[in-house]
Amino acid sequence: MNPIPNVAHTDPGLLTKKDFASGLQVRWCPGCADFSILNQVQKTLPALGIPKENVVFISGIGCSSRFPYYMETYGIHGIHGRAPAIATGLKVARPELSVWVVTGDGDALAIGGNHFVHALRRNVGLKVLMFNNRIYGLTKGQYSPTSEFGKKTKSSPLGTVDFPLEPVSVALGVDATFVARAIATDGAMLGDVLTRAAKHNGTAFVEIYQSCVIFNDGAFDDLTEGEGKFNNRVALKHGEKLLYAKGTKGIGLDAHGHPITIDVTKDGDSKVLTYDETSETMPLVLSRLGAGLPRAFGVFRAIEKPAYENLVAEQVAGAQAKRGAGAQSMLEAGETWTVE
Amino acid sequence: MNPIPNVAHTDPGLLTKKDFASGLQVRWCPGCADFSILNQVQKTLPALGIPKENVVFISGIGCSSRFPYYMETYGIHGIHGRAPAIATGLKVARPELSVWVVTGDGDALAIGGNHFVHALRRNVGLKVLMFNNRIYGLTKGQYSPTSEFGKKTKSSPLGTVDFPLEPVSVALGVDATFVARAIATDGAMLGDVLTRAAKHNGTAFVEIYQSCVIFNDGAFDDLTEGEGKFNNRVALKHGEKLLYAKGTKGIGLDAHGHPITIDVTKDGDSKVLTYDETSETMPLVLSRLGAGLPRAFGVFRAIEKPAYENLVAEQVAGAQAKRGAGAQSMLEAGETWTVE
Amino acid sequence: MARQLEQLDSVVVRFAGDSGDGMQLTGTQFTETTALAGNDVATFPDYPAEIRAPAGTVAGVSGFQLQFSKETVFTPGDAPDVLVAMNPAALKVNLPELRAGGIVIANLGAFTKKDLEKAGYPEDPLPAASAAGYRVFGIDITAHTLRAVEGLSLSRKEAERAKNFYALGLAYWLFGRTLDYSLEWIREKFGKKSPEIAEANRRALRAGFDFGETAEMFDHQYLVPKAVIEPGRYRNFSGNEATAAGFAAAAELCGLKLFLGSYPITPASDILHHLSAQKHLGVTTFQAEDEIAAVASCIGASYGGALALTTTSGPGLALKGEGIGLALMLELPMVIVDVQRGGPSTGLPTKTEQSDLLQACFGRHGEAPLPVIAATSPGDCFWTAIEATRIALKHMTPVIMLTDGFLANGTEPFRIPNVADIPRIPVKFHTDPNGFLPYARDDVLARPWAIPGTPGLEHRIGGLEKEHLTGKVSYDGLNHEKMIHLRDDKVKRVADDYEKTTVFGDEEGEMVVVGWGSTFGAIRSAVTQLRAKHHKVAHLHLKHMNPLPKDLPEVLKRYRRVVTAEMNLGQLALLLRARLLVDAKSITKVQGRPFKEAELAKALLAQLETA
Amino acid sequence: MARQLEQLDSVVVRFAGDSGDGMQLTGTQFTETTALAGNDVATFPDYPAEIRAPAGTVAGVSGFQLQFSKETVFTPGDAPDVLVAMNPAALKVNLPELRAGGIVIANLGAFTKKDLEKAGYPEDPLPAASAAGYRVFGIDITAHTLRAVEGLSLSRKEAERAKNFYALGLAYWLFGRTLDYSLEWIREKFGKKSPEIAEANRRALRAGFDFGETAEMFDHQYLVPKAVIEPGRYRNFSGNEATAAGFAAAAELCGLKLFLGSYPITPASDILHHLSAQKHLGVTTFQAEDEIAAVASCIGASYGGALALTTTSGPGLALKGEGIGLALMLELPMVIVDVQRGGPSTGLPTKTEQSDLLQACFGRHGEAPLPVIAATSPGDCFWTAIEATRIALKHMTPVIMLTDGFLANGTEPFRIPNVADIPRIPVKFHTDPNGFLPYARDDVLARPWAIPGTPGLEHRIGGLEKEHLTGKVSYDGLNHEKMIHLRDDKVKRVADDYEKTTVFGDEEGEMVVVGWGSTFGAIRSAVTQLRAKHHKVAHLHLKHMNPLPKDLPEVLKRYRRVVTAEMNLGQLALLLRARLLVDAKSITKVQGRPFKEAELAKALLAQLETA
Ligand SMILES: Cc1ncc(C[n+]2csc(CCOP(=O)(O)OP(=O)(O)O)c2C)c(N)n1
Ligand SMILES: Cc1ncc(C[n+]2csc(CCOP(=O)(O)OP(=O)(O)O)c2C)c(N)n1
Ligand code: SF4
Ligand code: SF4
Ligand SMILES: [Mg+2]
Ligand SMILES: [Mg+2]
Repeated sequence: MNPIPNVAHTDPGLLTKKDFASGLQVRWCPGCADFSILNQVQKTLPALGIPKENVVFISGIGCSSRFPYYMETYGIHGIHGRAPAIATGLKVARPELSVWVVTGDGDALAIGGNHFVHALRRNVGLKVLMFNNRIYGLTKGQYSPTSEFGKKTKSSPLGTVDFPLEPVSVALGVDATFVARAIATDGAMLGDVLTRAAKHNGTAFVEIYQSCVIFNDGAFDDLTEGEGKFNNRVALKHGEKLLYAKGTKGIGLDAHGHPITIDVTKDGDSKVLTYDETSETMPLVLSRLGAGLPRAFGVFRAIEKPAYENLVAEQVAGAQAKRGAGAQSMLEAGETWTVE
Repeated sequence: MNPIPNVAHTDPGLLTKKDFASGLQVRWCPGCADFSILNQVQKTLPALGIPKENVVFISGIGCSSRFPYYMETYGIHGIHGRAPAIATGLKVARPELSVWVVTGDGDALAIGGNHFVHALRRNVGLKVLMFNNRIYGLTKGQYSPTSEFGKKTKSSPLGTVDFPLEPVSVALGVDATFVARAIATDGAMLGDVLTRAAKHNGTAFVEIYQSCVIFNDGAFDDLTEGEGKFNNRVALKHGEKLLYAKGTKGIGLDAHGHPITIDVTKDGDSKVLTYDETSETMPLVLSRLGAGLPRAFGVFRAIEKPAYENLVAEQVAGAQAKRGAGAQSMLEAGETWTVE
Repeated sequence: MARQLEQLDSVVVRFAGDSGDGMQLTGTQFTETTALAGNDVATFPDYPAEIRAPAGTVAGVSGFQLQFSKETVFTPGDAPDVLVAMNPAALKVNLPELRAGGIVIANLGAFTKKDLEKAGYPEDPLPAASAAGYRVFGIDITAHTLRAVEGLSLSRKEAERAKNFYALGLAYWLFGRTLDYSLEWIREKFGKKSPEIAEANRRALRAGFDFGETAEMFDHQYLVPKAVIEPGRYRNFSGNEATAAGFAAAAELCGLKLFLGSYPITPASDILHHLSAQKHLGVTTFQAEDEIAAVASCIGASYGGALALTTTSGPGLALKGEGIGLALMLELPMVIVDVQRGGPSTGLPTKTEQSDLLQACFGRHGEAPLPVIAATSPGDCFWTAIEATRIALKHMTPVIMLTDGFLANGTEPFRIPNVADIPRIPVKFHTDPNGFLPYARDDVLARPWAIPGTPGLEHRIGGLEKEHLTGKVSYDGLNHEKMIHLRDDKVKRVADDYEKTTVFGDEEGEMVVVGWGSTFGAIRSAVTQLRAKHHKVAHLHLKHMNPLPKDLPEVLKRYRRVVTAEMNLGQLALLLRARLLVDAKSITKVQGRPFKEAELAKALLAQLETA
Repeated sequence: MARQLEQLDSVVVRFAGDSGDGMQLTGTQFTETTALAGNDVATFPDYPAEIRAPAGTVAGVSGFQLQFSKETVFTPGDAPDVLVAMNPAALKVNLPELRAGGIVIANLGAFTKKDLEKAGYPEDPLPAASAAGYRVFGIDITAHTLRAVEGLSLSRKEAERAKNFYALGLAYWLFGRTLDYSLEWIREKFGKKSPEIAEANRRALRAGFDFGETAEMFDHQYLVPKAVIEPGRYRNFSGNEATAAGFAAAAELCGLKLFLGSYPITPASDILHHLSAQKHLGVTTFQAEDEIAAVASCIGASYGGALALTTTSGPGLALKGEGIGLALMLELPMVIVDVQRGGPSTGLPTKTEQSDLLQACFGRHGEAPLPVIAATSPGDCFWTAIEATRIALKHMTPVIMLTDGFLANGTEPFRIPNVADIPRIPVKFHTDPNGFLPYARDDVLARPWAIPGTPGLEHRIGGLEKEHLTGKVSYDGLNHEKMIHLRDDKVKRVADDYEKTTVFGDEEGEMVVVGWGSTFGAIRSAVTQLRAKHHKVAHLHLKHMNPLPKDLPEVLKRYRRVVTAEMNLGQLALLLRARLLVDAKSITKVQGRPFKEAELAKALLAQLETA
């Protein structure tokens, strides 16, 4: 009875990167890091074993949110901030689809903050890619909820007085089951994270540092240029020691549970934490590495929890199994009487 | 020129609890814990030294949000979820006022989640009291974002499949500068927390467990009845050891920084954490006490950070001091020419 | 003792008491017994705005009014003939509405000094009521009930709670009903779970009935003969129940999964409640974080091929405006139900009003037309839900369905149809990749529905203007204008399917009264009254608010005057003037309550007397 | 070489090139020099929708059109007389609009094979353009510029960037302008910071001018005589700048602190940008997390006694509906500016449209009337901001002010007033606790503004219906109806202050063309054309959209036809029909661009020819 077509799916084994390019001319500014992400996503998808027709990209509004147009998949370019809610409706209605949300720091954390938070806490099986350029690109350069304090922008000519959000902390604070951070231009790191996100059961949130060459150029230079790549970054690897600066330094905890740097060359690595992405608290601590400590990249948290759409579907299926009926039953519920 | 009345303020020293009762008949259900909170707030205010006319209560919609009507202060009963945004506008326009937000778990975390989060991260000088009854009271009993997983309510007759939010974690995740939790019916605890919240510079967020006798009766019985009061609660006191169960147990950390119970009667209290409400990570850990551990009450975090409204005012004042001018200057900015 | 048996054509009864007194139950029981006895019935429950206003106060009064008759009943009646007042506050609120000489049954047990004070009466109002010509029967219902249930192991509070059944029993006696239906109901409801309470209610019910029979208080019993009612199986249906069932049936008729994305709001929440209890029908309900997420989730669900529904009231509709605009641009089907309540802002949230019509028609930015339809009675919500679905799916468009608090909570006997007999709603997903164009159009200008999962149809849609046929983003001005006109024409074509507009009453004449929504009953009754006075008037009730029926101008032209009657400041009149350039006058009432038949008849008469 | 000097009444020039080519700057410089030279000017900048569409493509073309004249200029002109095309894509987009026989100046340096391909030209289009009768001047502007700046230590990219000044210089020569203004501008802008770039621009500017003078390419120079312009100091003002300045001035006139709560959105963001740079005037700007928070923050600020302002475009107005409803219920003053853009949904976000009128009037639930006013030209935004503020403060109501993308970005010469000479806007906060009633009303039905911090006036307000006078929550139906009418009457009384409605043209006759907003110029010009042909027509331009002027019916009655011209599907016509029952026809254009004078004149003529 359900007219949803029961189709023979295409063979995902035959897909290549090219199959995911829509052919539409990509219209970001030359040099924009959005290109790197598009490239990496198109590279990652063929390996996932998903028929192309089952992939949907849903976005809000922003430079980043143009993303779906460039993907030869199904897609909705939505309205500002509402992509997670649109995607939730789709995923709940059609759990078998692979639903990706592409959003920006403004789209996800300013106007869309609430939908973002609720998708994460419900653990809806969405892959949420947030392109964080710490600026509103599309509207030409206002500060965003992730812009640094004091930043001068079109709407803050004297510098902002807003304290920024830390997206990873926000996601952990609402109990997201998969939280990761990557850099657009570090293809290997991004590729790994995307692959793990795609395979996660439930919401996978990936923050991607993405430089906007026009309105916030060089925002991530301290992490991508010169020695910063090593000294200012620590990679999170489940079951491995938290080492950085080419292995010369590590992250440990003091007696109060506060993160500290350990000089491995001097003190060895016995006090260096072994990362546990399933820990309740370790990701929280790693998301708060402050002054003097590096920024963490990779998967902060990955835990198993049932996905929302499956719980919904199981509840419906369970009820139907117990007591299948037609709408007629609603009409006849309660007291009825017959007039002859 | 500014017609804002330059008034002689009333003497706050003369205020008593009664002065804060509006005289309107209070219309919550008999037995509702909202009464306890009203009572405690009216008790706390006179001691704060604030002229009554400088106090404003702003709420959204919900049983809890009827609160302003019962206070003999200025007040706005707003629309659902928007109280933090209304209050932000008021506080920014009039930093000298004492602005309180009263909200519910639905009002603050469902429809109002985004405004709640942004008020906290900006550190606007609001006192946000969230009455958490884990239910929508006013609309007669649907589940809320804090309802327990699997809860049967009017809108979830087979049990919810939504994972709940932990409000304290949410607040910490967005870098709130003051975060506390109290129980409506524990007057002493609530009074302490309210007083500290009132004196905090910036946003003070207070989650108050409030039992709804009609739609979610007994939701907090494990914390308020019998031995639960001692065994299931740990009080956070800055600079003091985290002891509970009448001092027989304490909270410590394992090598990975995970919270554990310490049997003080057996192992002494040397491994018991001394609480530091200014710590970057300790409040995070204490907000995640899981199975087998008690729930924490009191002030999770209290740190100093400039309040948003002051930063705004200082920026304006600074600009005026440097370059005071009239609107005429805007008209004459740029190139002008004269036609004779 | 034999009483005089008075035969009446129709009776209006109102039960009123404190929120805790169980008046809604009493009213429902009485309604169902009455319907079973063969009368036609219409009801109006009236709740207090507060969850629990302080007991005994005027703010806490809960009422339930019904009219039953040997004729077809269109409204719950104007002035009650009988008022059952369980406490002084209930009397205070309701006495002013009682018809002259009407009957008051007052529970003396709740007329203590303290009770009077709480209600704001300086002294016992009953003597004055008698003096004013009402027939007042003071009975200590509380005491009688307590006596009746003596011996059961109940607390005093529990025992006292049975007093609504006492009042019910007495009312049954007064109108010559049997107790069978309620006795059976008590058995089913409490029999197993709480046998003591069941017994208390049974005893109270019987005691009330017997009191009528025995005590020499009442010298009349009243009989309302059976109405001539279309044969069939019936039930009482509230508008919200009927709406829920309507969409469940619609989903079956089109073969799609019903997806409800909603955020609770009075008076719409019950639709969510009803549908969330229908998981066994395959219904998915999603309680969203807010109204915006609710409509957004519908966009996703509809894109995925579900029958998407969102339910709300005025403030929620305001919030959904932007999302509805996107749905309209994407040309995806969905239904948005607005159960109107008193506005603006939070307004009178538990009261009824018809003031969202213009918001439904115009409350979106840009040129954003969509079909708007309105239900006219509680039971009609069922049929309107199906019609809304049919339009949405056939024309690939969001549709707004308007009901209101009066329809939502009011009930009426509803003849149960066979879902299997209702015409199917055809739906076809596009599957052929050959020459697929996402914005190609069929004969009603609908575009194809191509859902994810279908190989070869991968395509992107969005809120930016799209190129005709291809659906690609287009910034071309001429294309934009073309698309604006296409979307406009598409909605206009919905009217091609309407049935001929019919009127009740004269086919031409002095005046046509145009209504929409829940004013149906009041207008029908008032027009009937006027016609009885030999005025040549008619009643035209609109279901399709946008687009309006194409034959409407021609029909309206047949009358000298066009008058609307609405619970707002004349929104339909504005629409008729704007669209048809007819000088429609409006009779308005914005008091959170429906029109009374008499007041409307009077206002219409006044219109007839104007030049 | 001496050239022929041709005198013209008015000229339309369009500069077009890639987004990176600096055409907006060229246009602005030319405009200001032209205004300084004594012509009247109107401009129309036209940006691409993308931030940076791929260089050289049609999507990346940026244009700037201006009309200057010896008469008053009302529009930027229909068809350009002169098109400066910096690359083939610019030619492709703009050539179709050039008037027959118009001049094309093309930068041959950008007409390589690759450039032609990017623009989608299979071959060089210039020969065909010549053949089609355009006067085509191909100049390798790139090469000339590079030669001119040789020797400076600039990268090739930097050097090439000066080519817009070359084009500007050439245009100056063509219309007999001096270089003084632009030379001074270059000195100020780059002089200190980047002297090399300043020098490059200077040299390019001079080279362009000299090329015109020297090369034997042009046989004409054109002279547009000075216009008769009201004496005074002038500047160029865009609508967004004027709006920002208007509210800053309004704040000064009423003595309140200006609080802007806003969320960025095209094309309204610039108002936020301008005002956030005015902290030294005491202006507070709050960039909210979304539009709902923006309007909510205004409610708080207004309650606190600030002049509250929020600025947005269509989608944002949709989101603000519920909040505006609360402001209306609280009867707090504020102004909501909607800079309209192409809808529905995301629509054509960088294009102009007038399609939010009905949303502004009706886009809220419940009976929620409020004043709506519209600006008619870029400079008029200044005066409209002040008028909106005046209405909001006098009547204690939110006011919606409509502008649009065309006004927002377009500029016109604006005669600078003395803020000190503008009538003050009186504001009085209530301070007397004696007999204070928050919902008492003055002679215009405004309630007192009693702000926190005032002893003895503590009171609570909210979105629930409130009791007349006391403002306490009231669920009483009659009170609700009274308040609904009071709020309605209050808004209606705003019309008491309007000046008499005036028309341009005949005081009575065949047709009155009614317009609103940015169509002013096009309508004025078209009506002028018709009148020149001896038609008895008039132009009536509305500023107050709600309530409409009280004398409007009487004025409209003096004409046989009422026609509106609007950039939507006839929203004003709908309003006039609904409110005044006049058979208003509408001429509509929804192409993201304003009417052209000629097309409108033609459409009006067609109206005159209908029965
Ligand atoms: C309702 C609404 N409000 C505002 C806008 C304007 N707007 C579009 S994108 C955007 C912000 C984009 O920033 P971000 O999400 O960081 O994306 P980016 O462009 O930086 O990739 C804004 C404010 C809109 N389109 N809709
Ligand atoms: C825009 C809008 N949506 C929905 C509602 C209906 N509504 C009113 S209060 C409420 C939830 C109340 O729950 P909570 O905030 O937990 O307050 P409580 O009543 O439990 O104190 C809802 C859904 C509304 N008034 N406005
Ligand atoms: S504006 Fe910034 S984010 Fe947007 S496309 Fe250009 S570089 Fe990328
Ligand atoms: S419904 Fe619950 S929260 Fe609301 S007043 Fe009653 S007890 Fe309190
Ligand atoms: Mg961004
Ligand atoms: Mg609650």
